[in-house]
Amino acid sequence: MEAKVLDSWVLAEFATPEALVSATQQMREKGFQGMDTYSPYPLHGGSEALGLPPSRVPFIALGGGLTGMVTALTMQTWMNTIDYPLNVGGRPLLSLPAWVPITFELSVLFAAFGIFFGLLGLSKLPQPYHPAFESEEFRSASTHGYWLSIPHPTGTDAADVKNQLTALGATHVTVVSGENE
Amino acid sequence: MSRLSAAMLLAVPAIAIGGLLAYVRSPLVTNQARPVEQPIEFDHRHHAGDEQIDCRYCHWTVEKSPSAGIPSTTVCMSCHAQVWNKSPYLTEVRKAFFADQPIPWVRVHNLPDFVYFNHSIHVGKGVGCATCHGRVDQMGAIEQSAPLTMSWCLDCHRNPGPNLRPPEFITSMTWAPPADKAEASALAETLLKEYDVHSRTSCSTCHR
Amino acid sequence: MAETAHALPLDPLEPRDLVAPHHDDKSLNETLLDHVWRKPGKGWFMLLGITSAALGLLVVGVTYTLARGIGVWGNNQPVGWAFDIINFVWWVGIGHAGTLISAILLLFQQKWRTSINRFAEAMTLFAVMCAGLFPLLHTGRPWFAFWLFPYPSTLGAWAQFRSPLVWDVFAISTYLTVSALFWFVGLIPDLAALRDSSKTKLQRTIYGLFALGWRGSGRHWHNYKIAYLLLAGLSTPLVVSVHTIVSFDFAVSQIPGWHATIFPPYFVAGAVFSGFAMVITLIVPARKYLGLRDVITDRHLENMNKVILATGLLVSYGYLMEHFIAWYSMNQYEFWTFYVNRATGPYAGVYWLMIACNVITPNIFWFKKARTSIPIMWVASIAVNIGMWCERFIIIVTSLSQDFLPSSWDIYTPTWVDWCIYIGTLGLFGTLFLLFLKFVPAVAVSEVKELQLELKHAAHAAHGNGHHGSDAAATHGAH
Amino acid sequence: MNTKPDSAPAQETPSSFALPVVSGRNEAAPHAHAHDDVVNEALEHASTRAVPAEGAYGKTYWLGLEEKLATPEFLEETRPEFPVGADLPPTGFARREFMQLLGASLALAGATACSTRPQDERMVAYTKTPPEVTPGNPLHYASGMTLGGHTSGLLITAREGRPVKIEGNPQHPINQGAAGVFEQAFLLSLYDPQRARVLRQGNNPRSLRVLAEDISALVSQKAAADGGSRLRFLTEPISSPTLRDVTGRIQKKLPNARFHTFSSITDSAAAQANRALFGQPVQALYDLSRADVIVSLDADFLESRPENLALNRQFADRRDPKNGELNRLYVAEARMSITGGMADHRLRVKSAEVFGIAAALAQAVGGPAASLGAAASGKAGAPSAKVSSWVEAVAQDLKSKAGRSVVLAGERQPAAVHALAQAINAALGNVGTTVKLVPAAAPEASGLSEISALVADIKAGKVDTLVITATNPVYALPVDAGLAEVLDPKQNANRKALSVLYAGHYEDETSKFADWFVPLAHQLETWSDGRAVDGTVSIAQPLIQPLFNGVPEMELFALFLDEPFRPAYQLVRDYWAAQGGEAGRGDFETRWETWVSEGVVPGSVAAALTATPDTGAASQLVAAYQPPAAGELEINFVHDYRVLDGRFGNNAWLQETPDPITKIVWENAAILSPATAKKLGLENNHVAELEYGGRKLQVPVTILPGNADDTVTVALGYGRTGLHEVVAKDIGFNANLLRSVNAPWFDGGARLTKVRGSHKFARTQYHWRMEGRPLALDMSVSELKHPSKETEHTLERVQAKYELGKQNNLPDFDYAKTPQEGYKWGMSIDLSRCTGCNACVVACQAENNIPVVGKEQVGRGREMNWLRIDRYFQGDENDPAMVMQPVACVHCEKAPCEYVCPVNATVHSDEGLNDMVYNRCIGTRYCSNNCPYKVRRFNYLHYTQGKTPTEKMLMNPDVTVRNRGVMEKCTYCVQRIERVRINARVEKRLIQEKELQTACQQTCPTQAIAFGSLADPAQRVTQLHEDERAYRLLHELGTRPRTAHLIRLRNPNPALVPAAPAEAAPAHEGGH
Repeated sequence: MEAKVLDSWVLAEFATPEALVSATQQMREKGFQGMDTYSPYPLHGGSEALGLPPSRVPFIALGGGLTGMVTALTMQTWMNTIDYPLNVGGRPLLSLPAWVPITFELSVLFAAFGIFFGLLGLSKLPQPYHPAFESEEFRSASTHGYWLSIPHPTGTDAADVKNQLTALGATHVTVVSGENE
Repeated sequence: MSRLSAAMLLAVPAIAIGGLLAYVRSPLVTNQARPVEQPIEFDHRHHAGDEQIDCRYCHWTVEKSPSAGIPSTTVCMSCHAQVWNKSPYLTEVRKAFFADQPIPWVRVHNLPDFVYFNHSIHVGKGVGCATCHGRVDQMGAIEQSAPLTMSWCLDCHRNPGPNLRPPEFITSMTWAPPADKAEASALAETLLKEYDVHSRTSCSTCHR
Repeated sequence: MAETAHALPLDPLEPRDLVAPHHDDKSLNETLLDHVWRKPGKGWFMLLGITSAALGLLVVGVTYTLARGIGVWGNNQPVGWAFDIINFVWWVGIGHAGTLISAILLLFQQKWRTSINRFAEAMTLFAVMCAGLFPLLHTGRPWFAFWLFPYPSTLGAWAQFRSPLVWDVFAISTYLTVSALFWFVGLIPDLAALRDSSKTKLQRTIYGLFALGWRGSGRHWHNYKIAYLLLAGLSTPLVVSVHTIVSFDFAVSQIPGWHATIFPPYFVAGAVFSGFAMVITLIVPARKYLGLRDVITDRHLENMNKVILATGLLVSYGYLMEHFIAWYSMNQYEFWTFYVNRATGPYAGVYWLMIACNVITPNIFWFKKARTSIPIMWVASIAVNIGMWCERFIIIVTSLSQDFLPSSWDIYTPTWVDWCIYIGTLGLFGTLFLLFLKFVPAVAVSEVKELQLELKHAAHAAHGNGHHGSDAAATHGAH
Repeated sequence: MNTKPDSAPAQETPSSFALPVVSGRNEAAPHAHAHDDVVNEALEHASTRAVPAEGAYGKTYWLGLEEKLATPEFLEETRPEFPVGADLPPTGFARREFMQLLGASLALAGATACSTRPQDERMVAYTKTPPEVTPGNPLHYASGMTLGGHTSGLLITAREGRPVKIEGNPQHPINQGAAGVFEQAFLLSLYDPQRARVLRQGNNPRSLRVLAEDISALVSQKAAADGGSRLRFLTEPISSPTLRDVTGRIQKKLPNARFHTFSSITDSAAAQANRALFGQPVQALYDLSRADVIVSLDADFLESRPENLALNRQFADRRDPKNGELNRLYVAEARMSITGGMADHRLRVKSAEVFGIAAALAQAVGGPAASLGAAASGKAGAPSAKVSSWVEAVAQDLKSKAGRSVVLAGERQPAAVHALAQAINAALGNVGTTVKLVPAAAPEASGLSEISALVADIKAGKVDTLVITATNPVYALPVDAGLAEVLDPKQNANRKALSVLYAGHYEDETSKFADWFVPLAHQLETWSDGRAVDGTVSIAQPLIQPLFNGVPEMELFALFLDEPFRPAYQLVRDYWAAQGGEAGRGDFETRWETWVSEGVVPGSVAAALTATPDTGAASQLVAAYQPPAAGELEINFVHDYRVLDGRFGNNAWLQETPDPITKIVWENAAILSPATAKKLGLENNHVAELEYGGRKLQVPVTILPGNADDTVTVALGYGRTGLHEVVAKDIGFNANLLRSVNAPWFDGGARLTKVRGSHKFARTQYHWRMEGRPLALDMSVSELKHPSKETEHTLERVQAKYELGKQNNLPDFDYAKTPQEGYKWGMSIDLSRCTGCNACVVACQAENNIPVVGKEQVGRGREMNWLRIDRYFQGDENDPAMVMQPVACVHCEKAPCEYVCPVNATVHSDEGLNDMVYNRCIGTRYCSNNCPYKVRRFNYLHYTQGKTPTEKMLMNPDVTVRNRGVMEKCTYCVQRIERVRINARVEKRLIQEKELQTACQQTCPTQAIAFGSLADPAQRVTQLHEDERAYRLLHELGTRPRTAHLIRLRNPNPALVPAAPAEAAPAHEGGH
C-alpha cells in the first residue's frame, strides 16, 4: 500500500430499523451514492433501500457444486478405472453407481466452500479494521443500533448531510475518517 | 491486506501438502544418491569397470535365485589369493577368510520385507542389471540409483517393453536402447514376444 | 404468503409465545450475552470437572489402544466391529438433530427453531467430532489411515471408491466442514455483538478476530442472507446423505441384519430421533442454568417432543419392516437373525431394552401432559438415547456374532478400554459443550432480535432471510 | 514345489550348516540390529554354546547354576510361544506399564518426521558357500521322525541351513507324502527355546566328557563284577536298526543288565494278543483298499499311530464313488473319535461293552470264531436289544464280504478283544487279503507290565543304576505305577542306593528325580535311522547342528559300549555299511547316498508272515479277561489328539490346534454326553469333582454329543508340571492322577459331582448345529442318485448355475479358459475323504508363519489359523452323526470382502486369487465382517513380536510376517505359486500339476484337498469341480467360490436304516 488515502463518512444512528430504512430510501432518492446501513440483523427492505443488485452468491455456489461434481467423477474414474484398474470383487472397473455418494458429497463440499468464501470475498471480509470502528458509538451497530453511513470527501464540510440526516430522524450523527481498505 | 491474508490462508496448506508430496519423492526419503560405506572398501569401478568382470562372476545366483547373492569370501579369495595377495587393502578380507568370519556388508538396495523381488525372473526376462542398479561401474561406493518406490516398479510392470534388452546385454553397463524411437519400440515389441513378457500388476506378484 | 404472515405469531394450534414479550433489542442482548460475561458458577466448574475427568479416560483409552493395538478392545473374529462403530453411528446420529433444526426448519420457515439452532448446531459439531474419532481409531493401523484419502502417493495405489468406508470419509469430513461453516456463518453477527459489547481489550481483540470485522453492513447482510439460506439448503440433503451413507456401511454388505434396503430412511429417522432426544437432554438443564426460559420456551420443548414421537414411530416402522421382510422373504439367514438371534439370542436383553426405549417410550408423547412435563421428557429423552445406542449394538454386534456359518459364531464382550473410550467421548462432548456455553452465545442473538421484531411487526412479516422482498401486508399487530 | 529330494550334505562339517542370516531377504532378522548383533546371533546358533536364561529356568532350582554359567551375552531370553502380554487379559495391565505407555506416546508426539537413512541392515555372506546351497532357494532333505518306536518318513524344506517346513516323504510307503499333525509340529519342537540345554549331575552342570568317563568306569566295573545285573534301562520301543545293534552289543557286554521298554502310546494290548496268538511278536497291518466292510471295535485307526497315514489314504480312496463301490464303516465306541465321525454306523456303547460286542460278532460270524465268541459271550453277559440287532446286521454284512472285510480292535481294548478281532478276521478269510502279518519292528514286550517289573526290582533293591530314555515316564504313567515313588527321595528311603540317569528333551516331571540329566538332541539335529510299522527303514539325517547342546540318543547309548567315541553319523553309517556284507561294501557309498537322499532303504519292507491264530491261546486270553468294575460312571482315558500322552505338551502349534471333536484349545476336559450331564446336573463350563478309585480330581466339564451315556471321557497329556516347559505348564488337568495300572484305559465306578466355580474353555467353535442350512452336505449314496424333493431343493441352492442377467448382474471377469491362456487357480475339498485330523491346519500354520496367540486370545475369538475345520453334528443330540468341513478362504470370484476394503488391500489377481496385501491393510476389519465364510483373521495384537532368535529361524522367509493391526487369510499358498511360476517361466514352460501343491493339500493323508488350475481340464481339481458331488459353500449368495466342496457320501446298511424308504440297495450305485 503506497500513500495512505483517508476516506470519511458521515455516520447517523436511527432509533428503529424502520426509521433507518426509510431514511436510506430517501437519501438514495436524493442521489447519495455508496451509502451503507448497519444493523444487528438484516433490515427488512434494507437491500431495496440501498438499491443493491441481486446477490452473486448463488452463482458461486452453483459453480462450486459443479466443480465438485466434475472433480469427484474424474477423480474416481481416473484412480480406480484408468490409472490402476484392479479387479475388486469382480465388480466392473467403472462402477458408476458406487461413485455417486462421493460425487454428491464433493459437490456439496465445494458448493459450501463456494458459498463461504464467496460470502467473504463479496463482503471483503475478513476486514479487522474499518474506519467506522473509529466511532465508539458505532459499537451499537452489532447489538441494538441502526446506522447509516454516507461517504463524504475528506476535509470538506459535512454539515449539510448531517442536517439532512437529522431531519430524517437520526438520533446521533458523526463524521469518521480512516484509512481506506 | 485482507486479500493477501486470505491468499496466504489458502496458499499455506497448499504449499505444505505439495511440499510433503515432493519431499517423499526426494532422495531424502528414497535414499537415492547416497554412497554407502562398506566394511571393506570394495570398488565396483575397478572390478566391473576397468577389469570388465561380468556381474555374474560374483553375483552368481542372479539367474537362478530370488537373491542375486552377496559373494562369499571364497569368491574374493579366488582371485586375491593370486593377485594383490599382500595388499593391505585386503587385510580384512584375508582375516575374514582365514578366521571363517563372515563379512557384514551393508545393504544398499533395501526393499521392505513385504516385497518379494526375484532377480532370476527379471534377469531371465530381459531386464538388465543397470536398469535398476545404474552404472555400477562408475560408482566408487555403491549407491541406490533408482527410487525403488512402488510406483517406480509399477512403471515398468505396466509397460515392460522399453526396459527390456537382448539376452546378451543383460549385464552390460553400457547398452542403451536404439536412439531412434521407432527402432526402439520395434525392438521392445520383438523382445516382449521373445521373452514372453506380460504386464503383471496383480498384488501377489510382489506381495505375499 | 399472507396466510403465513397471519398465522405465524398466532398459530391457532399453538398460541404460546416463542419469545417472552417483555424484551427489546438491548435487553435481549444483555440477557443472551450475559452468560458469556458472567463468571461461570460453581455448577459449571463442577460439570467441567466431571467431563474433563471423563475426557481423561478417553486419553487413557486411546493411548493404551494405540500402544497395544485394537486387541485391548473386545472385538474378535466374527464381531470385527463393536463399540467403535456403535459409538460412531450413535454420535453421528446425535449430530443430525442440530443440522436438521437449523437447516430443515429454516427452510420450512419454522420460527421456533431460532432460539435453539445455535445450541443444536454446536451439538452437531461436537457430536461429529466425537464420531470422527472412531473411524480413525478403529483401524488396526491408524498411522496409515491417511491412505483412505485419494492422494498421489509414491505407491501408485489409490483409495477404493466402491467401499462405503471411503464414502464415510467423504461424508463425515464434508459434514463436519459444512456444519462448521454453517455454524460459523451464523455466529459471525453474534461474535461482532460480543466484540462490541466486550468489557476488556483482550475480549475485544479475540472476539474481534473471529468476527472477521463484521459490522452489520447492509451490503454484507445482502449476501449473508442468501448465503445462510443456501448453506441451509445444502445442509438439508447433506444431513440426509450422511446418515444414508453411514447406513450404507451396513446395507451394502452381505450380513443378514445389515443387508437391507430400508436402512437409509430408517437410519435417518433414527438419527433425528436420537438427535432430538439429545437436544432435550441437554437443553433442559442448560436453559435453566443459562436463564434462557424466555427464548427457549415450553413450546420449543413440546415441538421437539412431537418430532421425537414422529421419528420414533418411523424407527418402529423400520423395525417392523425388517421383521416383516425377514418373514416374508423366508430367507433362512435373515429369519434366524431377526426371530431367533435378536429376540432370544445371547443379546436378547439389549434387544428388548431397545424395544422398550425406542418403540414404547416415545409413545408417551401422544399425551400432552408428557410432552409438556419437564421431568418426563428429560427421562424419556435419556431413554431414547440409550435405546438408540442399543439399536446400533443390536445391528452391529448381534448381526455379526451369528451370521452365515454357525461354526464361526462367537460372543462379543466389551473390555474396560471399550468403556473408557465410550465414556471418554461423552467427556469430550461435554467438555466442548461447556466451553461452548461459556464462550459463545448459546442462542442466536441476532436471529432472536430479528424474530422479536417480526413478532412485533407481524404486519411486516417478511422473513428474517428476506428473499421474498418487502411485503405490503396488512398491519394488524401481535401486541 | 520340487519334491525331488536334494542330495544330503556330505558330512557334518560346520559349513554344511549355514548361518541363518545370509544375503537375500530374511524375515526373521529385524532391521534394527547393529551388525555385531547379527553376527553374534548367527554365531550363537551356529555354535552350541547357548545356555539357559533365567526366564526359562526356575530360580530356586537353578540358583547355583545360573551364577556359574549365565553370562548375559550368551543368554537367549526364553519366552512362551506367544507374545508376552497376549495371554494377559486386557484388563490386567500394570500401572508401571501404563506409565511407560504414556511416556511412549509423549515421545511419539515429539518425534520428528525427518527421515535419515534407516539403520544399516547388514548382509552376512557365507565365507564358503556350501556347494548345494543357492542362497534364496530352498533345499529338500529326506529325514524321519520316530514316535513310539515307529519312524515316519519326512521330506524337509530347508532355507540357508534352517529347516522351515516338514512334509511327508512321497517315497515312503506309509507316508506317501502325507504327514500328520505331529510330523508337522515336529518342526516347532526343534526350535523350542525351552528345550533342555544343560547336561547336569544334580544341580551342577557337567560336560559330556565327565559323563562319558563316569559311564565308562561304571560299565567296566559292572562288566567285571556281575555283568550289569544291577543296571536297568528304561527305553521307548526301539525300532532303529542301528540303535538295536548298539543295545544288542550293550547286552552282550553286560549280559545281566535288563532293558525295559515302555511308551504310553504303543498298542501293547495288540502286541500282547498277537504274541499269544501267533507265538511271536508280529504286527498286523491292514489293507483298507481291499476292504468293503470295516468294523472298528473302539479302534480309532484313522488317528492312532503308527499305520494311520496309510490307512487314511486307503480308507478315503474307497469313499469316492468314482473309485467304485463305497466301503462301509461300522464303529462301536464310547467316545466320539475321528474314526467314529467317519462311520456309516456308529454304535455308542461303553468301552466295557465292546468286549461283548466282539464276542457276539465272533459268534454271529461263526466258523472257527464261533466257539471263542461263545466263551466270551458267556463272560460278557447278554447284550441289549439295540446292540444285538446292530451286531446281527454287521455280522451279516461281514459274512457277505468275507475276505473283503476287516475287523479292527482298538488300542484301548484289552488283549481279549484283539484276540476276538483276529479270530473273526481269520474266520472271514481276511488274513492275507485285508490283514497282513509282519514281524514287529520293536519285538520286545512293552507296556505297564514292564514298569511293574522294574519297580518291583527297584523296590527289592536289585537295581543300583537306572538309565531312562523313555519319554517322561513319571508323568505318563498311571498314578499307582510306582515309578515316581521309587524315584522320589521323599518317598523312597533307599533312593540313595539308586543312581538315575534321565535323557530327555525337556526338564520335565521325570528329570526332577534324575541324578544325571542329559539333554537329548532333537531328531532333526542328529543322524539316526528307524523302521516304520511295515518295516521300511528310513535314514533320518539332521537338518541343523544341535541348537541347544543336545546329545544324540544313539551317542548316549554308545557310551555304554565303552568304546572309542563315534558320532551318530558314524554309528549309523558303520552299521549300514556292515549290513551289505563284504559284497555290498563296494558300492556302499552310492547306495548310502541314495538311501539318505530318498529317505527310504529299498527292500526294507517286511515280508508277510503266514500264520494262523492259535485258538487255544485266544481262549486263554478270553478266559483271563477281567471285566472292569460296573456301576456309576465309566471313566475313559484317551490320548489327546494334540499332545498325545503329553509329550507334545510344550508345542504351541499343537496346543493351539483345536481338538478335532470338542474344538477346545490349550487344555482337556471331562467329556459327557448331553443325557448324562443332565442326569448329573452338570452343564458346560461347570467344574466337577471326578472321583475314581479313591482318588479325586477337580475337572472342568464339557458336553459333547456322541459320547456314550454314563461314561466320562478324559484326555491324557495335560496338567503338566515340567519345570521349564512354560507352554505346557499348568494347563488342563492331569488325568494320570486318577488312572490305575489295573485299568489303564477304562473302568467303571467313577463319580462326578458338581463343585463350586466355573471354567472358561477357549474353543474355536461353539455352535455345533447347522441350523438347517446347507453347509456341510452329507447324504447317502442313494439320496444323491435319487434325490428327494428336499434334497433337490438343497442341491439347487448350492449347485445352481447363475446366468448373467438373470440371477446375476455382474459380468464375469475374463479369466483364462485354456492352459495356454494362463492359470485359473481353484481348490476342491472332498468331505467324503476329510476326517478332520487337523494335519492341514498345522501344515498351514507352519507354511504361512501363522502366529500362536494363546488360550486367552482364542477365548476372545481371535484364533489365527487360516484354515479351520468346522465340525457339525446332525441328528439326535446324544447320538449324532458328525461331519467335518475344512474351510479356508474360498477365493470368491465375486468377493464380498474386496469391494468393501477402502484402500485396495484385498483385490483379485488376474488368475483369480483373492490377494491379501498385508502392507496395504490399515485394519478396518470391514472385509472380515463382510466375509460370509468368516475366514479372515485379524492381528488384534502384535502376535509376532518378542520372538527369540531361535524362534525366528522357524519362519518361512517366503511369507511376510504380519504386523499388528493387519488382516490376513488363506492365500492358496501364493508364495508357492509364485516360486513355481518363476521357475517355470525361467525354464520357459507351463507349471505342471505335480510341482505345485498347497501346504494343506500336500500334507493331507486322505488327499481330500486338490489344487490346481481350473483352466486345465486335465487337472484333478478341474475334474473334481465338475463332479456331481461338487458344490459351492453359500453358493446362493453369489460369491462364486473358487473352492468347491464335495458332498460327503454315507453308505448306510439298509438293514440298519430305520424306516428307510423301499429303495434299491445302494451297493451297486457307487461306481460309474
